[in-house]
Amino acid sequence: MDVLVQGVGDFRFTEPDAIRAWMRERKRREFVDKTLTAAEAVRRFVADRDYVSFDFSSFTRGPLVLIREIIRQQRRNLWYCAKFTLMESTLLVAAGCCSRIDVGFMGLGETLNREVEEGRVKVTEWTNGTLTLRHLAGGMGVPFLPTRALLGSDTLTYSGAKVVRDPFGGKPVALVPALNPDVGLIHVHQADIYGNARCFGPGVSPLETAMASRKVIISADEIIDHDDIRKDPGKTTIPYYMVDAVVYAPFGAYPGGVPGLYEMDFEHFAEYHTLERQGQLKTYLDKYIDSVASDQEMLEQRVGLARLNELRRRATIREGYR
Amino acid sequence: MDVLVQGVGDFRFTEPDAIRAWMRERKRREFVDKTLTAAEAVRRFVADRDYVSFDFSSFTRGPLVLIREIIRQQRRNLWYCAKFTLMESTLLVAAGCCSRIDVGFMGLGETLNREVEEGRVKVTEWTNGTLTLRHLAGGMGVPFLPTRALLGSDTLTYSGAKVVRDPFGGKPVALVPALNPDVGLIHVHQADIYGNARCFGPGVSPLETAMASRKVIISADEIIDHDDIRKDPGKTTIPYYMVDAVVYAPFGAYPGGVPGLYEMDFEHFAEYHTLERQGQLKTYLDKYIDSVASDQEMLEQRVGLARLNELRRRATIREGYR
Amino acid sequence: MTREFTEAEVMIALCARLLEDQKTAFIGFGMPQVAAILAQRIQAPQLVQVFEFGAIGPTPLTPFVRNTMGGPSNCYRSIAWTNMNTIFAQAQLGLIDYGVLGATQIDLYGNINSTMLGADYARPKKRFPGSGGANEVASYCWQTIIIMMHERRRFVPRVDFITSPGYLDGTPSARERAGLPAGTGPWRVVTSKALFGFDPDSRMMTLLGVLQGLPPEQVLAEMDFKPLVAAAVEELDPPSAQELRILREEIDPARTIIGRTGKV
Amino acid sequence: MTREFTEAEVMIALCARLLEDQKTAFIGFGMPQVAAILAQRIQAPQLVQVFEFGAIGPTPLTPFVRNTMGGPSNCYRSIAWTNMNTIFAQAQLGLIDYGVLGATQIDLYGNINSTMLGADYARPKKRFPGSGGANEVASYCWQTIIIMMHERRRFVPRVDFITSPGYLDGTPSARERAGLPAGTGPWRVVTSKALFGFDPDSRMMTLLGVLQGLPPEQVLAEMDFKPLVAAAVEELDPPSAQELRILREEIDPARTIIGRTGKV
Repeated sequence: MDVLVQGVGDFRFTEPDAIRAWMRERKRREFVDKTLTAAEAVRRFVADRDYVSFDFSSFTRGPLVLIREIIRQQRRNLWYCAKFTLMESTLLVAAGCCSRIDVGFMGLGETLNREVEEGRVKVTEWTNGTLTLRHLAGGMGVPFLPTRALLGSDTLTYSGAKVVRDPFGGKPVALVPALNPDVGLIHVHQADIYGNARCFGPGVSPLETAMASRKVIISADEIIDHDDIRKDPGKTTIPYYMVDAVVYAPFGAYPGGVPGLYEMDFEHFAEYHTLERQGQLKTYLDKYIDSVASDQEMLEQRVGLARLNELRRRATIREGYR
Repeated sequence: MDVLVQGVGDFRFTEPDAIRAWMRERKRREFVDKTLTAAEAVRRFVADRDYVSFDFSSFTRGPLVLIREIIRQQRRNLWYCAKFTLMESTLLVAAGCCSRIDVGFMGLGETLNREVEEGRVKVTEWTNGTLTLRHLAGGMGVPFLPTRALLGSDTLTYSGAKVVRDPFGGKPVALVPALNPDVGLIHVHQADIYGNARCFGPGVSPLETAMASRKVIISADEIIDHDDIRKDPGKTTIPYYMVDAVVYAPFGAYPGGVPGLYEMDFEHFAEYHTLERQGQLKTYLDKYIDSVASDQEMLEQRVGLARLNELRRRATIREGYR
Repeated sequence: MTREFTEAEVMIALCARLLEDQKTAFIGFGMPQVAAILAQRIQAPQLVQVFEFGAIGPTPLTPFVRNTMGGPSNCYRSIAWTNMNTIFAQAQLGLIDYGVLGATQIDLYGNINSTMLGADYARPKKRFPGSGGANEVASYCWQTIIIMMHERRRFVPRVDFITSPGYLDGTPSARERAGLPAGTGPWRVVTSKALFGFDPDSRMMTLLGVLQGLPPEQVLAEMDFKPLVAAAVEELDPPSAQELRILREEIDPARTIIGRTGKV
Repeated sequence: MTREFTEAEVMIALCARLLEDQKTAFIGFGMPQVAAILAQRIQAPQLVQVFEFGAIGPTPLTPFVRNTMGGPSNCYRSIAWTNMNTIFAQAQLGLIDYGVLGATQIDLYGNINSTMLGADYARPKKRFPGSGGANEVASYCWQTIIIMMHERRRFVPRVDFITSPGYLDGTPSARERAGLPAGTGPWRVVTSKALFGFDPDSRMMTLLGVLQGLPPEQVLAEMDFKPLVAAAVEELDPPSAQELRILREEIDPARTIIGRTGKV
């Protein structure tokens, strides 16, 4: 296959047969209770140097509970997929957990920009769309997918994509390599104990992330009966056999919201942004993560029931989210 | 791009830029009432020599009402995509409407096999999966998609696929060309007058077929308020701007069933199979299509309200289908 | 003891016994559907069936409805309803353990023909409906089981057309060289008289078992090639009273599938 | 008559006026969101907004919630909720008319930089968050509108990094030769002082209009390259009383977006 143009960025790629072997051996077909605490799930399924993917955003249905636990357990040298990220990539870097980023959108604020300028974090350029397409390729079990994005741009030059001539129509087309993260982190509205999971509302790529990832941790605002899954199979976003751990995590997306359940906490984001601008993220990390033993303790002692109730109260739009 | 192996089958392929130009000019973004009778919809949107795709199957949620109308209006030389077909490809050939078939599964019964043996119908070999993947490619606006099916088989040899070496992992992989049918025929549970459509239950490829096709005719068992669509956007299968015509067609999938609404008519299929085996399909076509002016007349005079009510009564499983 | 049963009942029972509980299985149209339901009723209640139209993990209602493919009884109490591209993607990714298929013709290396007979593709002596989803199932699933009537014309040295790949020409790594997923291929062939596997080195079809009371020579005589024969050929129990009761009373009382072909 | 307004209000109003009713528009984060809502409130009630996280056709609730991206007010009364791969596929297929983007730096040929400043990629003088979905929007949508602060450092002869493609080096069919969809590219650049298009032959940015009361020379002086100038440069109405009322009272009373930057 003649390659017309080739990006120079470092990228993760694992040959589909190696991924297949993993999926055969490690993804359990048994119906077993996979509920774990966030601490246990991260201990067992997130290792130093893992490539980590996160679904949706810090503002909406993001698995912030799992990000906080990764920081608490001081994972190191993670390669993070910033495909639609606003806050959690910054937290991971500020906490010293992450040394490489695949850039779709790196996040708001200057912290990360400085880390890249000063060479402490290595980046490879992609786009939100092509990183998401790479998850689709990884989840389909094919080595690449074609796209007409990237072409002509410097983003292409510093990515890992390759441009070839389409053998059917003859025009140049970009190929992006399959991405199979070591860990996929996905927050959902509801899951059963086996890992069958439901998200409501639009999404970035919950299913693609679950399919592509070697290890999948689901955090769920609600645990539902397995029987409920079987009564309405059209609502299942992710089937259980892709899932390794189910973490029961009410307000797991906090300070982001979960549509139909609770709104995001604007005051919290304002506090975060102020500290971020002042270079005081250590204060933030200490207050909300390191000084508390768990997310539950954080929600209870740092946020408080009154605020949590208020965030639930604000979630008045429920149409379509059940 | 070095092609290692190349199928010799004839295939439809249109360069993505030509499809883009069509989508720009012909797919209406306006909210206009697109309801038409089946007769009007077929008159305006199905032409001789069109490439026609059909979603799901003759047994379940198939647009049989539209197939019957195509036969009634005597379209000629259609190229039919038999991606999961059981009965309607046979009817189209027996009625003289169809002269080419892309074979996923050609259909039950001997009629079609004989037509191919005797050279009256030309075929190209594919599989259910690769034809469906070709719709996905066509609907994504890319010229091809990769797959690890077809490889090593004679199906590949007589298809239009090409095998190339994956430039990332180095192994051979098959590329299937995008397919953009001239006409996509899709039966749905519900649609609004603009073409926003909902299907419940599993499906073959309703969305991919709607995206890929130049002209899309939806037949719907129920017409619903536009407002209902906006109250539950997670249920929308197909957005209106892909749709050219909406045909209100209660029992439009008959003799197939629509999950949650009515069961398939086993007695009708038995009659069909008997006539097919006896080489008497002209009798069938005459009785159910040519001797009646419309599907409504067929349902009333050839099937009867008692039978229709009975088929509704048998559809007792409704969980998940609303 | 004499017990009467049809060839279809033999094939279905032999196939059902191969399906382990709590595994995923890509189930083809017709006899494989009935075999999967029988397995669920006996030793594999949590067998996760998947269908090419996207249903995952149903517990199909019985009596089995002939020709049902996507209807409510077929998809009853699934764990997810998806679509064809999604489910084939999962199979391609390596998530589906078994594939269960019917076929018209098979050869020494497990290649399957469901397309045409004759030497010239352009002038088929006999045409069939084509691959359906069989090519994907045979390409992607870890262990493919093929259900076949045991007739000489169906077991040929070389199929006229490879619709779905077996071990191709039988040379080492032939599938892998073609680009097919590593470690896959036909695993068992279930017939109305016998059970076959494939030799791990030569990739040749190998007789593993024969139905109780049938001499192996009689089974081999009804094949147009000579398979290998296992060192110890197992004697296969005929359909048990339990299997027959479930098939006849619960799953297919109308005998639309189990009634096929004559008595054994 | 004097009327005070912010630079953000100018950009938002100028952009909103460009959006025709009953067209599809890919809407980026921040100012484009507010412009699209304003357009819906004035001349384009059935503008079909699409977002990269997959919402199609919402009528966002106001007051506008800053940073909302996928939440219920943002996705209110959509016609469909999909996901990122599906919505970018639709844009790639040619179904999306407008793309509306913000940018950090732009050049004579409409190339957009939101990645980094400096001559050496490995040692950026200044790093930005990267493409987000902008590269896709600029590649796929039929007519891309870019919203920019009118500052000299943002309008450069050649961007340091092409995050999202404009007309590349400006040579004939440069986009098509790269493989980008035919007939696409930057259509309008909306700034706090002016409106630009692109010359169909040379592909150079072309001054089409200036805000009422500003001399064109002043606008051009605040750019680091010389764009073409249309034969008749239009005088652009400042934000109208209606536009300002809707922006300030209905859409963004907290002034989180419209309050940005000083008064004009």
